[in-house]
Amino acid sequence: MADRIAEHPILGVQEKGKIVKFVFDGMQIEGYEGEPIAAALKAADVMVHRYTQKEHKPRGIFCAIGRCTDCVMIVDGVPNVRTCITPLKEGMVVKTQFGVSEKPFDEQ
Amino acid sequence: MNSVNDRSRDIGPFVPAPDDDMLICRCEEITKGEIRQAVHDGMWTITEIRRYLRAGMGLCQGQTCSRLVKGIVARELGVSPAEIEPATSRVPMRPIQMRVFANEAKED
Amino acid sequence: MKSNAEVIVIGGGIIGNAAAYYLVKRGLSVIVLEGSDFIGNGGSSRNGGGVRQSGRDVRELPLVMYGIKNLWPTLSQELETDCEYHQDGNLRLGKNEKHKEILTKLATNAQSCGLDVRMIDAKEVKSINPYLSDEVTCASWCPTDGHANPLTTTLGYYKMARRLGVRFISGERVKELRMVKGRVRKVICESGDVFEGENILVAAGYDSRAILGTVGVDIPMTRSLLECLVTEAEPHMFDQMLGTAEADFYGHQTKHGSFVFGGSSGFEACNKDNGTPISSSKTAPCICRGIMKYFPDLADAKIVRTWAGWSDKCADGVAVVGAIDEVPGLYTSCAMSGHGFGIGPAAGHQLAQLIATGTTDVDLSTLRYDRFKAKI
Amino acid sequence: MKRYDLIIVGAGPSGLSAAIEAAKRGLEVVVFDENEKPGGQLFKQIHKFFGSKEHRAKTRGFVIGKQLLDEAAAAGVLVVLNATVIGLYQDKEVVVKIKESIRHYKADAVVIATGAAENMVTFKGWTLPGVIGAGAAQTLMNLHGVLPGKKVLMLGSGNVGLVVSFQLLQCGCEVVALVDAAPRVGGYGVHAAKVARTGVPFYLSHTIVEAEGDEWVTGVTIAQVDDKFNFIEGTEKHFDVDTICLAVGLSPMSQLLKMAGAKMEDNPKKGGQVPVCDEYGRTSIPGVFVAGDVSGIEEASSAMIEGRMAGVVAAEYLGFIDTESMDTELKEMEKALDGLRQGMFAPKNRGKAIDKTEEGIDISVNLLKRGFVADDEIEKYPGVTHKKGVHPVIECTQNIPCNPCQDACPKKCISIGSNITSLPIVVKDSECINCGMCVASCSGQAIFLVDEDCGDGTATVTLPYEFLPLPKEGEKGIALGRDGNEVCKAEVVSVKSAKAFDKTNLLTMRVPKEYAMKARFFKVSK
Repeated sequence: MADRIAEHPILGVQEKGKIVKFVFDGMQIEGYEGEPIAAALKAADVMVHRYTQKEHKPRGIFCAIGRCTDCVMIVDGVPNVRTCITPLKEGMVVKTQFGVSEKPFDEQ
Repeated sequence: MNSVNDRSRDIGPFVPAPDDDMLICRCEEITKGEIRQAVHDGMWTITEIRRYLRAGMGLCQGQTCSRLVKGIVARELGVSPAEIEPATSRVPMRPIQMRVFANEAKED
Repeated sequence: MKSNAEVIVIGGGIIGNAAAYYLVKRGLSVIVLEGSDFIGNGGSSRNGGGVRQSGRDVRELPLVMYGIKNLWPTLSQELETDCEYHQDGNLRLGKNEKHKEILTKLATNAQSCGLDVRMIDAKEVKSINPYLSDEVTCASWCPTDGHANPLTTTLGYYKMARRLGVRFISGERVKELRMVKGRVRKVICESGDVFEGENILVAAGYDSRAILGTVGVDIPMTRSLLECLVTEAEPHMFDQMLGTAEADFYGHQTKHGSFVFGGSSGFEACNKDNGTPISSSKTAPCICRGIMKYFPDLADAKIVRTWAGWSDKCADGVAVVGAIDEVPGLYTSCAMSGHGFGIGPAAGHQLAQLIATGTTDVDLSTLRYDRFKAKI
Repeated sequence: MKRYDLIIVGAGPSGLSAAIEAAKRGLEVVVFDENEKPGGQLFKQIHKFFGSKEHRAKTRGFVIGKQLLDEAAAAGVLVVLNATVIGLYQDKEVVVKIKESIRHYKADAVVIATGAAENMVTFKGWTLPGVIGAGAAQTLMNLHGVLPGKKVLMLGSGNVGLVVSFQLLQCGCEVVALVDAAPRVGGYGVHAAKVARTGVPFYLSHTIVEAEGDEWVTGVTIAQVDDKFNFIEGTEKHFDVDTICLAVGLSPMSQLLKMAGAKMEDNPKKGGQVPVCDEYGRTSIPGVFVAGDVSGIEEASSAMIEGRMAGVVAAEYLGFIDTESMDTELKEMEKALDGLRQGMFAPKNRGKAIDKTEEGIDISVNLLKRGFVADDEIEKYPGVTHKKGVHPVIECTQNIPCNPCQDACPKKCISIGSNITSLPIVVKDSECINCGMCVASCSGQAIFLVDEDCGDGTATVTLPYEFLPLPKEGEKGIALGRDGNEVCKAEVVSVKSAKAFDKTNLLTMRVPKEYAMKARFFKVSK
């Protein structure tokens, strides 16, 4: 969680609540309960959330407020979940999305 | 008759441009060149562009690209962007799961 | 600006565009007048995309079968547009005995016209579409039915017709038709523009009634609201077109992966509108509940868009297509009763042939404008 | 179906303001907001606001957000969060997604206060992860406490681009450049100056050629553009960055109104597609009102007044107040709104190139082109004077509607006068007591306390400092000029933090006296 702001000159130390564990593409990562999944991934330096259907191009956070839908991933088996507005829960299984599938393109 | 309605008005030939491969609609992966070509195929309104190309018809429903598409169409037609009617807005304002949409809460 | 043509087509929907395309291909000059600001803005862009024969009234069957045999299979190449035509069959689903009765009757009638359609049981339904719920107990199965993308098909016709020189004008609402020396000839628009044609084809959906009325022709029809919705793209599940015995629910998965479903809430007949076809707050949730009963797996799919459109419903539920003999030079294709998309290419094609040559490949006599008789 | 007097869509500055005014007048009000937290953009705005007292000037955005929420609660407003309005149907039926279900509500009046969405620009690689909206950067750092990136390039010199650049610096990111295709800085000069003096280079008439990287952004190339916005060959510059932030304007989020059948117009002055409405937010649909950015892009300060107006107008529409008292109240609010819509950045001046201040002084060319007022320009402005002992130096060089500084000084050393956009002046023969209130009160961080000659060959400069870690007394470092370049060595004399300063620390540094009017920022030596 290196990319967290420990103390902010104006906002001070932010209360973040409980640390929970979740799984991203098989790796165990920690984040704060209730924060957006995308925030937890960003703090863990995860940049790519999905690869696009047609061009297979990487995408990540873009608007961070649930409008652009670039940051969608497969969360607990459901595709197209907007990770920037979906709260993180203990034990969530988050996967990179390939098109609309969790399978890489060469396996689809 | 306004300049958008006479679909036989001469707008000149389609001239390929170096940035035709620029992605405009992030959701549906539609390029600038495809949009420009569609204008030359007669799609002179945002509504027709959406229906013909799916630009702006993806998960975000054009919230990111509509302004960009409008600019491209206007330029191709030689009119001001204000003359180009934006696409219709439709329910739901944000993607909503079928089971949630189906679940009408009882009076409270 | 040229405002004369051999044919003036009123209505820039699938039928008007298809007729314009086939007419210009035959060498006729054509002007298409579209009342809204957008080409293909009526039922053509607001339907469920079905291209089917099964479940139809036998009077319509020859025309739609003609289209499916001769036009649809090569349409994408012809229009240089991906019409996303899939001929993977149509399942018309039933859940009870009453449904089974309706479906059986429809199937028997269609068989008499030579259509390959038959009743299948729950087990066979599941083998064709394993995602369907156990509530489905029977279905009619027509393997030559299918679906296509109404948006690209309609605009594909437009694109090609325009390319071949058809003049299209949008935002041009027709006020009235006028006779000149015993033939319909003039088209007067609300803008004040006047167009003249040796032949006039009215294919303007429900508005056709008012337009035809200006030369004393009335086709008994009402306008009813149809509502549809579409999901985000989902992994590929199935390719069939789906419908139900009571025609209250229909849809398919598109090439893009999204599911398009249409349905009703039961309030369509007395729907309140604001002058545009506007979705009601009750219908989309109702369609969702309907879908989930048939496809429990789709519960998590997200709806990204809903829309509504008016269908021009004929008094007897069957389209009116052909020449209006009593008004020389006048043709129509209207009161399509919700079947306009699948039938559209064939209707446009046959009308073009009729206007150009005076003959048709398909006998259109069952679809005449003057077939309506009182019940006793 | 549950029916409210007033349903408000959006719990941002305008929506909450409308709710407060309406509820105070007896309406049963509910506010729906799709976000997890209320306040709209206010909770991402950590800078002090401009304006005057009635506009809550010198208060930070997120604090204003809290104040509004408290006021709304006190007035009996129901604020429902995580509540996405998915449709506005006929008969003012609002369908809301709340948790795992949808709910139908009716209202006798509706205020749409949905705010704005960010515009985007395209360039090669603009879809790469690491290219983000400025709003995304704000959301990540100010709401979620996560760094948006380590090395960032900002595209856009409007107020959003400038403010977010400063916020990025505040949370420890490096901003490698601030770039804009326009030939002039679009936002307030004071916002630009506070970024420039930390050492961020401004590249006006430049834009992004390409975001580089295979999987995510690893670098960016910019180039100069001509007056037709075409790249000029040979002017390319490369920066190693991990993040590119886009701040290229906002568009009203007016889709709900279009859906409801309100008459719309495309108005470039208002930022795009907006409902046709009168000055109080009445749309073409009786009983449907708008307020804030959805009816035209402006600042949060004006959005709050527009919201209040809509609340009052809705109260009158439903018969909770009479027309006469509505008119009286609207008149007051109009005055307040009018006050904000003055100065060179007023909506009416949008797109105009203004070269002189109201006082007839030339606008700094360097400020517009490079983000800072040059040393040889600064003496022209009335806030910059010289005298013996500690005195304020007010580097406020553009007419903006803002006046907290004149009230901040207990000794009345600073005057703006009755015209809120006038440049502040140092009152002649006034006596500065070095209290620092002016420095902390200036939302533009443009006031410095300078003792030009301490008698020992040194001078002291007190500057606003909102970064961590706070330098300590005696710490040695480097003084940077207005342009962000090193000018001389400096030593921290004191760092004052007081509650009244509201998180703006006052850092006093000692520099050789010849740099008294040049040194404007303190950097710790590495």
